[in-house]
Amino acid sequence: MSQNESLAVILESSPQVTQLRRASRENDGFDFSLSIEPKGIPELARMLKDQGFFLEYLTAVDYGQTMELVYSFSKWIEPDRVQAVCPAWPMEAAPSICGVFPAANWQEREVFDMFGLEFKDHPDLKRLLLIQEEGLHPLRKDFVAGPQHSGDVVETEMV
Amino acid sequence: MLRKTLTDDTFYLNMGPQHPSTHGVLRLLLRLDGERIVECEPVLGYSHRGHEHMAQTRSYLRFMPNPCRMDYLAGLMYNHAYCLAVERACGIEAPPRAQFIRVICAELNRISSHLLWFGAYLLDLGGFTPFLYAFDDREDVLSILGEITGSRLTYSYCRFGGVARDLTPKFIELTKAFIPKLRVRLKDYDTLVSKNVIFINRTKDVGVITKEQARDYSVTGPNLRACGVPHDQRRCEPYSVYPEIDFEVITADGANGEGDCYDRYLVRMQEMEESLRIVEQALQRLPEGPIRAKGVAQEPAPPPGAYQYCYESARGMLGIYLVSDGSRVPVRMKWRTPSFSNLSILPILLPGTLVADTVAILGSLDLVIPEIDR
Amino acid sequence: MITTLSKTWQALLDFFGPLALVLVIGLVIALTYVQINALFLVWLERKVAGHIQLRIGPKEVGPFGVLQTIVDGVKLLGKELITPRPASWLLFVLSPILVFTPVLVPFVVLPFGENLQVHDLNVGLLLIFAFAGLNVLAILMGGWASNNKYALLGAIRSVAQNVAYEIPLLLSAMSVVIMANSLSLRAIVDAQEGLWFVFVQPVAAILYLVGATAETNRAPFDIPEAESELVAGFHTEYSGMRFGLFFLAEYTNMFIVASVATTLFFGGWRGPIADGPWWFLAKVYLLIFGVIWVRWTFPRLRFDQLMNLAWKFLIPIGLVNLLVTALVLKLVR
Amino acid sequence: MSGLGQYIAHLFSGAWSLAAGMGVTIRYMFKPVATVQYPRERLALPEAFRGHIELIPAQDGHRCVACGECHRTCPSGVIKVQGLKQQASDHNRARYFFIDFSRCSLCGLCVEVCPEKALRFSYEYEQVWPSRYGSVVDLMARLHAGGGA
Repeated sequence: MSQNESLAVILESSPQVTQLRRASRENDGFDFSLSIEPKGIPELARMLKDQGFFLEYLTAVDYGQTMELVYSFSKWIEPDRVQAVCPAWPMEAAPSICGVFPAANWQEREVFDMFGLEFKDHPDLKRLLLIQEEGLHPLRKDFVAGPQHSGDVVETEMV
Repeated sequence: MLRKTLTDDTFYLNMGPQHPSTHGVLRLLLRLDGERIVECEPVLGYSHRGHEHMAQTRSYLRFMPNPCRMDYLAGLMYNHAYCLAVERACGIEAPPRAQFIRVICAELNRISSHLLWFGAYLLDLGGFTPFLYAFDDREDVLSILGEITGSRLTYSYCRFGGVARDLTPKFIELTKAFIPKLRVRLKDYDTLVSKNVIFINRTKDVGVITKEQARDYSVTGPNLRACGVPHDQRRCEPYSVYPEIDFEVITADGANGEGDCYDRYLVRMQEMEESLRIVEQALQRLPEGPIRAKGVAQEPAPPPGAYQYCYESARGMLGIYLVSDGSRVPVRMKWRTPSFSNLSILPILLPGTLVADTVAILGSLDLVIPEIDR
Repeated sequence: MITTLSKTWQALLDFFGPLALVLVIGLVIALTYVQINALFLVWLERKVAGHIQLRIGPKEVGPFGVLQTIVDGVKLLGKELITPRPASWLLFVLSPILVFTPVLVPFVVLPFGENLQVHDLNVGLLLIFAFAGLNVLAILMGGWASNNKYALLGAIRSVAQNVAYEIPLLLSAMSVVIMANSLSLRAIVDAQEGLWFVFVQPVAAILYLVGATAETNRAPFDIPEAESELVAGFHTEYSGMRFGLFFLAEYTNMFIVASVATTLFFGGWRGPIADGPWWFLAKVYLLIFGVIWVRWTFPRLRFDQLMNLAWKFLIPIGLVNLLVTALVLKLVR
Repeated sequence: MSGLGQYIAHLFSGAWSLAAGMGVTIRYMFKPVATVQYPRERLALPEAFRGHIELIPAQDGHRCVACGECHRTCPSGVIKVQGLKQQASDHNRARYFFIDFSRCSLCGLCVEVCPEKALRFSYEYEQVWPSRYGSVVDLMARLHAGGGA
């Protein structure tokens, strides 16, 4: 897959990529998995967009002590899938890539909603799905779903 | 941003959460200037049940009924995708007969999902009758699938490494009878709706999505194919037995890569015919053999690592990102559902259109709201 | 007993005069006919819609579900009349009454049969169109008064629609009136002695039917009460018999529009063999079946397309038709 | 074609499409009815139909040994089963078996996971109870009362 090779070369050359791992799409599902510094993400996103990639999804994973952000980019016709993983929780907030991919707007709001991870200069970072309650981040490992989270009365502000 | 005080003479209209044409519990906060829409902000979360939280606290087997409840129109596809993802993580391979059965049922499920979309879309545009015809056809598909899965919407029919029950001769006979019947019906729908001048005026050049917008908002599925991009997961990243089945990816011949409501409608109608062809070929090529792989633990525990699986559901690309630490309960299971990004394009499609167009555009995107809120 | 009856009848006769009594009795009969006909029409629509959609329609109450509408009416009577607090109470209550009453007046001039006409006004057609214009006012009042954004949108839409479709209606009726050179419905029916006007004036007939479907807010022009966009349009907030009045008014309107179409274009009570009111009713119910059939086939037009259809399409054709008829009549006479 | 010609052509093609649409609906009007009049006629249930879970009647009542496998695997945690032993040496036999059908999602994992194959799907879909607590059904009582269809 010569096209894949050229992509590998570009990925190595980009400054922020700290470690690039090639994976096979048959048993892992993605071609390249690279770990990256949070501040390098917008630059990577812009570079991938020029290559014709689109943002499949953006999510976070909580491993108890640390949390990491996972970005997945793929192409339309010949799907090389690039997965960018960057450490999130103890580090400072990751910059938002809404400027490059508007699709990330809601996905970042959902990650903020479920994990409490902030995103720098996001146009309107507020909860996407859940009610406005401090500290309610259900997908965190330290979250315990008590009875008070099921079916209590909620006043949403009327417009 | 939207809640600033009203200086000009626009007024807010809450379309939803209870509204006849939002297909599920979605609230569109519209700012209207008379009939014209100035701004639109979808408000989500009304049917959020925390599927991903449940995935983190339950073993793979106990999470089996959940995927069908995420997208209740394409329940079997979600179940199929979930089993394929776990099989890829554990390195299991379903026997060929089971793979063919799964593909037949998934394509029948795609037809029933498109039929319901067709009926509901016409109902939104004011045509009451096609809704009943579409449901009559869909009833046949549901009774066919009910023959072997036992239920009509929430199937949980696939198991890790195979399927729960083998095809019965009655199932094959019913499917063979259903295929020509639906082809005749699709021709009737063609004359009744596709060529109807009122329908064409209501949907032509309404809610136009360009290729760049589709890429920016990562729109997938029939909405993307209506912009002329032949992106179909079954063809770009073939999985299961799709490489052996010959079918084409339907794209509307949208003028220079722009898909409007009418193109999206045409793409889905032709996709139904394509699915019929797939079911026909799969039925002919159905091999004999076992329907469950041997030696598969009921409670799988995939080796530690991160796995990703992409599947073509009725509404677009369904991605499952699985992080496992070797135990029977996943660390994280992210469901990338197509309607989430398909809806995110709405706020840029609506400004400038009329209220009646909102319903047309929303219907043409074929959204299922529980899939967005998860 | 009979003598007292005839004495009171005599006293009434010379006090009011014969014409007034005939009018009163005629109206009472027309009123009862309207009620029965509205109930029948509702049942007919649900049965036809059912069979078009591969289902049966009302079947449980009475033979073939005939009593279904009566039972529905009783249910509606039983329902509570909810008035939303922010609604301006007087207009909200007045609107259904104002929608229903003007619908009864045109029955005075409708020629059901040779001598089955309450009173033959020489400006019969004018009376019908005058009262047809009234119900738009009532709909606006109802929609606006219920202080609900959807109802407001529905009301404004119905005003624009009725204004836009009143003109093609009048233009097509005018070309018929020139041919029969009289506004009285009986004269129009007499003028169609040999040849029905639908063959002489096909364009005007189609124009009239399209305008009439739009006038009674029937699909594909049911923009004011578009269920899928405006929840229920102008009668969103109405419940109980108030909604029932809106509902019955719509069906009676449909009956009037169909009967005016038969008198103008399909030769009233004249039939190939024996003339009589049965021909009139047969034609009316055939037209109504056509309107029902159209409703269950087509999607709804968008609001601005509806306006374009009227202003840029129906009205120019109506004017041209009127001119051509006038020219031809000038040459012929 | 000139503007007017196109205008007329569009008019006729539009009118023709409307007429064709009406042709379809009138044809469907005379087609047989597709609906089933539910209380009077009933659909034949497929053989694999998943009704409410019930115990399989065996020679001395049922085969359940109260191992609790179904209790552990049920995603909504609605199964409560308890066994009883006359003496220590006897096999364990279930004495109480409750399922809360208001929260049961009929996924069938319990039927599949049961080592003794003691559960099955019934063909009943019309179960309704006056209160939410009525939905906690004692399968033993249903078994002795002759079980479902």
